[in-house]
Amino acid sequence: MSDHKPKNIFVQGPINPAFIGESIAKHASNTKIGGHSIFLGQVRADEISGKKVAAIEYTSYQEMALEKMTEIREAIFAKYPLTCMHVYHSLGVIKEGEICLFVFTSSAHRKPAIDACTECVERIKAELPVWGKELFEDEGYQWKVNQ
Amino acid sequence: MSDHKPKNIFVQGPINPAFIGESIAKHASNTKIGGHSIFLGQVRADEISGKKVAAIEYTSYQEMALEKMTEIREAIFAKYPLTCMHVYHSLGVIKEGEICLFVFTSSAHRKPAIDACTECVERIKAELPVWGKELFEDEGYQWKVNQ
Amino acid sequence: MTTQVLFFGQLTDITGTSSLKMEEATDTDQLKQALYSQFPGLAAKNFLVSVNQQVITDKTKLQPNSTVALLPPFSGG
Amino acid sequence: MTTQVLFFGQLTDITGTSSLKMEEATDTDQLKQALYSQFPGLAAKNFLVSVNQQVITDKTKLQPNSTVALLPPFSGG
Repeated sequence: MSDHKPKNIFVQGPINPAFIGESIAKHASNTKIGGHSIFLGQVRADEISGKKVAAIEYTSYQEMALEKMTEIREAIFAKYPLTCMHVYHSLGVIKEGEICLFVFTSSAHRKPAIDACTECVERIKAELPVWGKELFEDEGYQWKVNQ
Repeated sequence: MSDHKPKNIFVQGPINPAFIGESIAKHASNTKIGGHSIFLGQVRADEISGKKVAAIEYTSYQEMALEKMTEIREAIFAKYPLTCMHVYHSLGVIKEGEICLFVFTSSAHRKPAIDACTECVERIKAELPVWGKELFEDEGYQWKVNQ
Repeated sequence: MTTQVLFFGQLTDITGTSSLKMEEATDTDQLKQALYSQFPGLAAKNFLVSVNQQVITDKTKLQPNSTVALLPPFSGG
Repeated sequence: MTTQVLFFGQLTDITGTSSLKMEEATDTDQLKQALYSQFPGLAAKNFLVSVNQQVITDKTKLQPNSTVALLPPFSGG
Protein backbone atom coordinates (compact mmCIF):
# COMPACT_ATOMS: atom_id res chain seq x y z
CA MET A 1 0.00 0.00 0.00
CA SER A 2 1.20 3.45 -0.79
CA ASP A 3 1.45 6.15 1.88
CA HIS A 4 -0.23 8.98 0.01
CA LYS A 5 -3.95 9.15 -0.65
CA PRO A 6 -4.65 7.36 -3.93
CA LYS A 7 -5.59 9.54 -6.90
CA ASN A 8 -9.21 9.07 -7.97
CA ILE A 9 -9.73 7.60 -11.45
CA PHE A 10 -13.50 7.12 -11.34
CA VAL A 11 -15.99 9.40 -13.03
CA GLN A 12 -19.75 9.02 -12.81
CA GLY A 13 -21.19 8.50 -16.30
CA PRO A 14 -19.45 8.57 -19.70
CA ILE A 15 -16.18 10.35 -20.53
CA ASN A 16 -16.86 13.36 -22.72
CA PRO A 17 -14.75 13.55 -25.93
CA ALA A 18 -14.40 17.31 -25.40
CA PHE A 19 -12.76 16.57 -22.04
CA ILE A 20 -10.24 14.39 -23.88
CA GLY A 21 -9.45 17.28 -26.23
CA GLU A 22 -8.98 19.58 -23.24
CA SER A 23 -6.69 17.07 -21.53
CA ILE A 24 -4.51 16.96 -24.65
CA ALA A 25 -4.42 20.77 -24.88
CA LYS A 26 -3.14 21.06 -21.29
CA HIS A 27 0.03 19.22 -22.30
CA ALA A 28 1.18 21.93 -24.74
CA SER A 29 3.04 23.63 -21.89
CA ASN A 30 5.22 20.56 -21.28
CA THR A 31 7.67 20.97 -24.13
CA LYS A 32 9.73 17.94 -23.07
CA ILE A 33 6.94 15.75 -24.49
CA GLY A 34 7.45 14.28 -27.97
CA GLY A 35 4.65 11.69 -28.09
CA HIS A 36 1.30 10.94 -26.51
CA SER A 37 -0.48 7.59 -26.57
CA ILE A 38 -4.18 7.35 -25.80
CA PHE A 39 -6.47 4.36 -25.41
CA LEU A 40 -10.23 4.77 -25.26
CA GLY A 41 -12.72 2.07 -24.39
CA GLN A 42 -16.13 2.54 -26.05
CA VAL A 43 -19.28 0.60 -25.17
CA ARG A 44 -19.96 -1.80 -28.03
CA ALA A 45 -23.52 -2.80 -29.00
CA ASP A 46 -22.72 -6.52 -28.91
CA GLU A 47 -25.34 -9.01 -30.00
CA ILE A 48 -25.61 -11.97 -27.63
CA SER A 49 -28.04 -14.74 -28.66
CA GLY A 50 -30.18 -12.24 -30.51
CA LYS A 51 -30.19 -9.64 -27.75
CA LYS A 52 -28.46 -6.31 -28.26
CA VAL A 53 -26.38 -4.66 -25.54
CA ALA A 54 -27.71 -1.12 -25.06
CA ALA A 55 -25.45 -0.08 -22.19
CA ILE A 56 -22.96 -1.32 -19.61
CA GLU A 57 -23.42 -0.52 -15.93
CA TYR A 58 -20.06 -0.37 -14.15
CA THR A 59 -19.57 -0.89 -10.43
CA SER A 60 -16.33 -1.11 -8.46
CA TYR A 61 -14.81 -1.87 -5.11
CA GLN A 62 -13.48 1.65 -5.20
CA GLU A 63 -11.09 1.79 -2.24
CA MET A 64 -9.38 -1.39 -3.38
CA ALA A 65 -9.36 -0.31 -7.04
CA LEU A 66 -7.70 3.01 -6.22
CA GLU A 67 -5.02 1.31 -4.10
CA LYS A 68 -4.37 -1.12 -6.95
CA MET A 69 -4.29 1.69 -9.51
CA THR A 70 -1.70 3.52 -7.40
CA GLU A 71 0.41 0.36 -7.41
CA ILE A 72 0.04 0.02 -11.21
CA ARG A 73 0.88 3.70 -11.71
CA GLU A 74 4.05 3.43 -9.60
CA ALA A 75 5.17 0.26 -11.41
CA ILE A 76 4.66 1.86 -14.82
CA PHE A 77 6.50 5.06 -13.88
CA ALA A 78 9.37 2.91 -12.56
CA LYS A 79 9.50 0.96 -15.83
CA TYR A 80 9.04 3.69 -18.47
CA PRO A 81 10.44 7.25 -18.72
CA LEU A 82 7.06 9.00 -18.77
CA THR A 83 6.35 12.65 -18.24
CA CYS A 84 2.78 11.89 -17.19
CA MET A 85 -0.04 9.35 -17.14
CA HIS A 86 -3.76 9.95 -16.69
CA VAL A 87 -6.47 7.32 -16.21
CA TYR A 88 -10.24 7.75 -16.08
CA HIS A 89 -12.77 4.93 -15.74
CA SER A 90 -16.54 5.41 -15.82
CA LEU A 91 -18.98 4.13 -13.21
CA GLY A 92 -22.75 3.85 -13.61
CA VAL A 93 -24.69 3.29 -16.82
CA ILE A 94 -22.68 3.99 -20.01
CA LYS A 95 -24.67 3.76 -23.22
CA GLU A 96 -23.51 2.15 -26.48
CA GLY A 97 -21.12 4.44 -28.35
CA GLU A 98 -20.05 6.27 -25.20
CA ILE A 99 -16.50 6.28 -23.81
CA CYS A 100 -15.94 4.36 -20.54
CA LEU A 101 -12.13 4.25 -20.27
CA PHE A 102 -9.48 6.89 -21.04
CA VAL A 103 -5.78 6.08 -20.59
CA PHE A 104 -3.30 8.79 -21.60
CA THR A 105 0.51 8.54 -21.42
CA SER A 106 3.15 11.02 -22.55
CA SER A 107 6.90 10.78 -22.98
CA ALA A 108 9.82 12.43 -24.76
CA HIS A 109 9.74 9.59 -27.30
CA ARG A 110 6.96 7.53 -28.81
CA LYS A 111 7.96 4.04 -27.69
CA PRO A 112 7.73 4.50 -23.91
CA ALA A 113 4.42 6.36 -24.28
CA ILE A 114 2.92 3.59 -26.46
CA ASP A 115 4.25 0.67 -24.40
CA ALA A 116 3.20 2.24 -21.10
CA CYS A 117 -0.30 2.95 -22.39
CA THR A 118 -0.77 -0.61 -23.62
CA GLU A 119 0.55 -2.11 -20.38
CA CYS A 120 -1.64 0.17 -18.30
CA VAL A 121 -4.78 -0.84 -20.25
CA GLU A 122 -3.97 -4.54 -19.87
CA ARG A 123 -3.36 -4.18 -16.14
CA ILE A 124 -6.56 -2.14 -15.62
CA LYS A 125 -8.64 -4.83 -17.33
CA ALA A 126 -6.94 -7.70 -15.47
CA GLU A 127 -6.37 -6.24 -12.02
CA LEU A 128 -8.88 -3.55 -11.09
CA PRO A 129 -11.93 -4.71 -9.13
CA VAL A 130 -14.47 -3.30 -11.58
CA TRP A 131 -17.48 -5.14 -12.99
CA GLY A 132 -19.57 -4.48 -16.07
CA LYS A 133 -23.22 -5.49 -16.32
CA GLU A 134 -24.34 -5.61 -19.96
CA LEU A 135 -27.89 -4.28 -20.12
CA PHE A 136 -29.92 -5.55 -23.08
CA GLU A 137 -32.04 -3.29 -25.24
CA ASP A 138 -35.32 -5.07 -24.48
CA GLU A 139 -34.85 -6.45 -21.00
CA GLY A 140 -32.47 -8.53 -18.96
CA TYR A 141 -28.71 -8.35 -18.60
CA GLN A 142 -25.60 -10.46 -18.43
CA TRP A 143 -22.33 -9.95 -16.60
CA LYS A 144 -19.51 -8.86 -18.87
CA VAL A 145 -16.50 -11.19 -19.19
CA ASN A 146 -13.09 -9.74 -20.11
CA GLN A 147 -11.06 -11.70 -22.65
CA MET B 1 -0.26 2.58 -57.16
CA SER B 2 -3.87 2.59 -56.20
CA ASP B 3 -6.61 3.48 -58.66
CA HIS B 4 -8.61 5.87 -56.53
CA LYS B 5 -7.49 9.39 -55.66
CA PRO B 6 -5.41 9.22 -52.49
CA LYS B 7 -6.98 10.69 -49.34
CA ASN B 8 -5.24 13.82 -48.12
CA ILE B 9 -3.52 13.58 -44.73
CA PHE B 10 -1.76 16.96 -44.70
CA VAL B 11 -2.94 19.96 -42.75
CA GLN B 12 -1.28 23.37 -42.82
CA GLY B 13 -0.12 24.29 -39.31
CA PRO B 14 -0.64 22.47 -36.00
CA ILE B 15 -3.40 19.97 -35.20
CA ASN B 16 -5.88 21.52 -32.77
CA PRO B 17 -6.63 19.38 -29.67
CA ALA B 18 -10.31 20.39 -29.96
CA PHE B 19 -10.35 18.81 -33.44
CA ILE B 20 -9.09 15.58 -31.86
CA GLY B 21 -11.96 15.68 -29.36
CA GLU B 22 -14.43 16.24 -32.22
CA SER B 23 -12.95 13.34 -34.20
CA ILE B 24 -13.47 11.05 -31.19
CA ALA B 25 -17.05 12.27 -30.71
CA LYS B 26 -17.91 11.41 -34.34
CA HIS B 27 -17.27 7.73 -33.60
CA ALA B 28 -20.09 7.45 -31.03
CA SER B 29 -22.47 6.48 -33.85
CA ASN B 30 -20.39 3.44 -34.78
CA THR B 31 -21.48 1.08 -32.02
CA LYS B 32 -19.43 -1.82 -33.38
CA ILE B 33 -16.34 -0.07 -31.98
CA GLY B 34 -14.97 -1.28 -28.64
CA GLY B 35 -11.57 0.42 -28.57
CA HIS B 36 -9.77 3.42 -30.02
CA SER B 37 -6.00 3.91 -30.11
CA ILE B 38 -4.53 7.34 -30.72
CA PHE B 39 -0.95 8.49 -31.20
CA LEU B 40 -0.04 12.16 -31.15
CA GLY B 41 3.33 13.61 -32.07
CA GLN B 42 4.15 16.84 -30.24
CA VAL B 43 7.02 19.19 -31.10
CA ARG B 44 9.66 18.81 -28.37
CA ALA B 45 11.87 21.72 -27.31
CA ASP B 46 15.07 19.69 -27.68
CA GLU B 47 18.37 21.21 -26.66
CA ILE B 48 21.12 20.59 -29.21
CA SER B 49 24.61 21.82 -28.24
CA GLY B 50 23.12 24.57 -26.14
CA LYS B 51 20.56 25.67 -28.72
CA LYS B 52 16.86 25.18 -28.08
CA VAL B 53 14.44 23.98 -30.76
CA ALA B 54 11.58 26.49 -30.93
CA ALA B 55 9.66 24.93 -33.83
CA ILE B 56 9.84 22.35 -36.61
CA GLU B 57 9.08 23.29 -40.19
CA TYR B 58 7.66 20.33 -42.10
CA THR B 59 7.81 19.92 -45.87
CA SER B 60 6.78 16.96 -48.00
CA TYR B 61 6.82 15.48 -51.47
CA GLN B 62 3.07 15.44 -51.18
CA GLU B 63 1.96 13.44 -54.24
CA MET B 64 4.40 10.67 -53.41
CA ALA B 65 3.56 10.79 -49.68
CA LEU B 66 -0.16 10.44 -50.37
CA GLU B 67 0.39 7.48 -52.69
CA LYS B 68 2.58 5.84 -50.05
CA MET B 69 0.04 6.58 -47.33
CA THR B 70 -2.68 4.91 -49.42
CA GLU B 71 -0.45 1.84 -49.72
CA ILE B 72 0.18 1.82 -45.93
CA ARG B 73 -3.53 2.29 -45.24
CA GLU B 74 -4.48 -0.63 -47.49
CA ALA B 75 -1.82 -2.89 -45.96
CA ILE B 76 -2.98 -2.08 -42.43
CA PHE B 77 -6.66 -2.63 -43.24
CA ALA B 78 -5.72 -5.97 -44.83
CA LYS B 79 -3.77 -7.00 -41.71
CA TYR B 80 -6.06 -5.79 -38.89
CA PRO B 81 -9.87 -5.88 -38.49
CA LEU B 82 -10.32 -2.11 -38.15
CA THR B 83 -13.54 -0.16 -38.41
CA CYS B 84 -11.61 2.99 -39.32
CA MET B 85 -8.26 4.74 -39.41
CA HIS B 86 -7.55 8.47 -39.63
CA VAL B 87 -4.16 10.12 -40.17
CA TYR B 88 -3.26 13.81 -40.08
CA HIS B 89 0.25 15.24 -40.51
CA SER B 90 1.11 18.91 -40.22
CA LEU B 91 3.04 20.92 -42.80
CA GLY B 92 4.64 24.33 -42.24
CA VAL B 93 5.99 25.74 -38.99
CA ILE B 94 4.79 23.89 -35.87
CA LYS B 95 5.87 25.46 -32.59
CA GLU B 96 7.12 23.60 -29.49
CA GLY B 97 4.23 22.01 -27.56
CA GLU B 98 1.99 21.87 -30.65
CA ILE B 99 0.66 18.64 -32.20
CA CYS B 100 2.13 17.68 -35.61
CA LEU B 101 0.88 14.08 -36.07
CA PHE B 102 -2.47 12.46 -35.23
CA VAL B 103 -3.03 8.75 -35.92
CA PHE B 104 -6.39 7.31 -34.84
CA THR B 105 -7.48 3.67 -35.23
CA SER B 106 -10.69 1.98 -34.06
CA SER B 107 -11.74 -1.64 -33.83
CA ALA B 108 -14.23 -3.93 -32.08
CA HIS B 109 -11.43 -5.00 -29.73
CA ARG B 110 -8.45 -3.22 -28.24
CA LYS B 111 -5.58 -5.29 -29.63
CA PRO B 112 -6.10 -4.65 -33.35
CA ALA B 113 -6.66 -0.94 -32.70
CA ILE B 114 -3.46 -0.63 -30.64
CA ASP B 115 -1.28 -2.75 -32.96
CA ALA B 116 -2.54 -1.01 -36.10
CA CYS B 117 -1.93 2.44 -34.60
CA THR B 118 1.64 1.56 -33.58
CA GLU B 119 2.43 0.02 -36.98
CA CYS B 120 0.96 3.01 -38.80
CA VAL B 121 3.09 5.46 -36.77
CA GLU B 122 6.25 3.44 -37.43
CA ARG B 123 5.54 3.26 -41.16
CA ILE B 124 4.70 6.98 -41.39
CA LYS B 125 8.02 7.88 -39.78
CA ALA B 126 10.03 5.43 -41.91
CA GLU B 127 8.31 5.62 -45.27
CA LEU B 128 6.61 8.97 -45.88
CA PRO B 129 8.67 11.53 -47.78
CA VAL B 130 8.34 14.25 -45.13
CA TRP B 131 11.18 16.33 -43.72
CA GLY B 132 11.44 18.31 -40.49
CA LYS B 133 13.68 21.35 -40.15
CA GLU B 134 14.36 22.12 -36.49
CA LEU B 135 14.37 25.88 -36.07
CA PHE B 136 16.41 27.15 -33.12
CA GLU B 137 15.14 29.76 -30.70
CA ASP B 138 17.89 32.28 -31.44
CA GLU B 139 18.86 31.60 -35.03
CA GLY B 140 19.89 28.78 -37.31
CA TYR B 141 18.40 25.34 -37.82
CA GLN B 142 19.27 21.72 -38.27
CA TRP B 143 17.56 18.96 -40.23
CA LYS B 144 15.65 16.55 -38.01
CA VAL B 145 16.81 12.91 -38.01
CA ASN B 146 14.31 10.16 -37.14
CA GLN B 147 15.52 7.40 -34.84
CA MET C 1 -16.47 -10.29 16.74
CA THR C 2 -18.04 -8.73 13.67
CA THR C 3 -16.84 -8.99 10.07
CA GLN C 4 -18.08 -6.72 7.33
CA VAL C 5 -18.68 -8.75 4.13
CA LEU C 6 -18.94 -7.16 0.68
CA PHE C 7 -20.30 -8.79 -2.51
CA PHE C 8 -19.65 -7.55 -6.05
CA GLY C 9 -20.72 -8.17 -9.62
CA GLN C 10 -22.74 -11.29 -10.34
CA LEU C 11 -22.44 -12.47 -6.71
CA THR C 12 -25.00 -9.82 -5.76
CA ASP C 13 -27.49 -11.71 -7.97
CA ILE C 14 -27.19 -14.57 -5.46
CA THR C 15 -26.95 -12.63 -2.20
CA GLY C 16 -29.46 -9.93 -3.10
CA THR C 17 -27.30 -7.48 -1.17
CA SER C 18 -23.90 -5.88 -1.60
CA SER C 19 -22.94 -6.04 2.08
CA LEU C 20 -23.80 -7.71 5.35
CA LYS C 21 -22.26 -8.29 8.78
CA MET C 22 -21.26 -11.74 10.02
CA GLU C 23 -20.62 -12.63 13.66
CA GLU C 24 -18.41 -15.34 15.14
CA ALA C 25 -16.17 -16.15 12.16
CA THR C 26 -12.54 -16.15 13.30
CA ASP C 27 -10.96 -16.99 9.96
CA THR C 28 -11.84 -16.81 6.26
CA ASP C 29 -12.65 -20.53 5.95
CA GLN C 30 -15.25 -20.31 8.74
CA LEU C 31 -16.65 -17.20 7.10
CA LYS C 32 -16.95 -18.89 3.69
CA GLN C 33 -18.73 -21.91 5.24
CA ALA C 34 -21.20 -19.58 6.95
CA LEU C 35 -21.82 -17.74 3.70
CA TYR C 36 -22.32 -21.01 1.76
CA SER C 37 -24.95 -22.06 4.34
CA GLN C 38 -26.76 -18.76 3.97
CA PHE C 39 -26.36 -18.55 0.14
CA PRO C 40 -25.92 -22.06 -1.32
CA GLY C 41 -25.53 -20.63 -4.85
CA LEU C 42 -22.20 -19.04 -3.87
CA ALA C 43 -20.42 -22.39 -3.61
CA ALA C 44 -20.60 -22.91 -7.37
CA LYS C 45 -19.18 -19.47 -8.16
CA ASN C 46 -15.66 -18.47 -9.03
CA PHE C 47 -14.35 -15.59 -6.90
CA LEU C 48 -11.33 -14.22 -5.09
CA VAL C 49 -11.43 -13.20 -1.44
CA SER C 50 -9.84 -10.05 -0.05
CA VAL C 51 -9.32 -9.10 3.57
CA ASN C 52 -8.98 -5.39 4.17
CA GLN C 53 -8.48 -4.88 0.41
CA GLN C 54 -5.67 -7.42 0.09
CA VAL C 55 -6.43 -10.51 -1.95
CA ILE C 56 -5.57 -13.60 0.10
CA THR C 57 -4.49 -17.01 -1.16
CA ASP C 58 -4.71 -19.08 2.04
CA LYS C 59 -6.94 -19.22 5.09
CA THR C 60 -6.50 -15.96 6.96
CA LYS C 61 -7.31 -15.06 10.55
CA LEU C 62 -9.84 -12.28 10.95
CA GLN C 63 -9.41 -9.37 13.33
CA PRO C 64 -12.40 -7.53 14.83
CA ASN C 65 -13.91 -5.23 12.21
CA SER C 66 -12.11 -6.85 9.29
CA THR C 67 -13.67 -6.23 5.89
CA VAL C 68 -13.87 -9.29 3.66
CA ALA C 69 -14.88 -8.95 0.01
CA LEU C 70 -15.91 -11.63 -2.50
CA LEU C 71 -14.63 -10.64 -5.93
CA PRO C 72 -15.86 -12.40 -9.09
CA PRO C 73 -13.67 -12.09 -12.23
CA PHE C 74 -13.00 -8.44 -13.06
CA SER C 75 -14.54 -6.95 -16.20
CA GLY C 76 -13.64 -3.28 -16.22
CA GLY C 77 -12.53 -1.22 -19.22
CA MET D 1 14.21 15.62 -73.76
CA THR D 2 13.45 17.39 -70.52
CA THR D 3 13.45 15.95 -67.01
CA GLN D 4 11.90 17.70 -64.04
CA VAL D 5 14.16 17.36 -60.99
CA LEU D 6 12.93 17.91 -57.42
CA PHE D 7 15.07 18.40 -54.29
CA PHE D 8 13.87 17.99 -50.73
CA GLY D 9 14.99 18.56 -47.14
CA GLN D 10 18.65 19.31 -46.55
CA LEU D 11 19.48 18.87 -50.25
CA THR D 12 17.85 22.24 -50.90
CA ASP D 13 20.59 23.78 -48.73
CA ILE D 14 23.05 22.68 -51.44
CA THR D 15 20.97 23.33 -54.56
CA GLY D 16 19.35 26.56 -53.36
CA THR D 17 16.22 25.50 -55.22
CA SER D 18 13.55 22.84 -54.83
CA SER D 19 13.19 22.14 -58.55
CA LEU D 20 14.88 22.59 -61.89
CA LYS D 21 14.73 21.20 -65.41
CA MET D 22 17.55 19.14 -66.93
CA GLU D 23 17.99 18.49 -70.66
CA GLU D 24 19.69 15.59 -72.42
CA ALA D 25 19.81 13.03 -69.62
CA THR D 26 18.49 9.69 -70.91
CA ASP D 27 18.90 7.70 -67.70
CA THR D 28 19.22 8.33 -63.96
CA ASP D 29 23.00 7.81 -63.89
CA GLN D 30 23.55 10.49 -66.51
CA LEU D 31 21.22 12.75 -64.61
CA LYS D 32 23.08 12.22 -61.31
CA GLN D 33 26.42 12.95 -62.99
CA ALA D 34 25.05 16.17 -64.43
CA LEU D 35 23.68 17.17 -61.03
CA TYR D 36 27.02 16.39 -59.31
CA SER D 37 28.79 18.66 -61.81
CA GLN D 38 26.37 21.45 -61.14
CA PHE D 39 26.19 20.91 -57.33
CA PRO D 40 29.39 19.19 -56.15
CA GLY D 41 28.10 19.06 -52.53
CA LEU D 42 25.40 16.57 -53.56
CA ALA D 43 27.92 13.76 -54.13
CA ALA D 44 28.64 13.48 -50.40
CA LYS D 45 24.97 13.30 -49.45
CA ASN D 46 22.85 10.28 -48.69
CA PHE D 47 19.59 10.19 -50.65
CA LEU D 48 17.16 7.96 -52.51
CA VAL D 49 16.06 8.64 -56.07
CA SER D 50 12.49 8.35 -57.30
CA VAL D 51 11.27 8.40 -60.89
CA ASN D 52 7.65 9.44 -61.22
CA GLN D 53 7.18 8.90 -57.46
CA GLN D 54 8.58 5.36 -57.44
CA VAL D 55 11.84 4.87 -55.60
CA ILE D 56 14.34 3.13 -57.91
CA THR D 57 17.19 0.85 -56.95
CA ASP D 58 19.06 0.58 -60.27
CA LYS D 59 19.84 2.82 -63.21
CA THR D 60 16.54 3.66 -64.85
CA LYS D 61 15.80 4.99 -68.35
CA LEU D 62 14.06 8.34 -68.42
CA GLN D 63 11.06 9.10 -70.62
CA PRO D 64 10.31 12.62 -71.85
CA ASN D 65 8.81 14.65 -69.00
CA SER D 66 9.85 12.21 -66.29
CA THR D 67 9.97 13.64 -62.78
CA VAL D 68 13.01 12.63 -60.76
CA ALA D 69 13.22 13.44 -57.06
CA LEU D 70 16.23 13.31 -54.71
CA LEU D 71 15.00 12.24 -51.26
CA PRO D 72 17.22 12.56 -48.19
CA PRO D 73 16.34 10.42 -45.13
CA PHE D 74 12.74 11.00 -44.08
CA SER D 75 12.03 12.74 -40.79
CA GLY D 76 8.28 13.18 -40.56
CA GLY D 77 6.10 12.66 -37.51
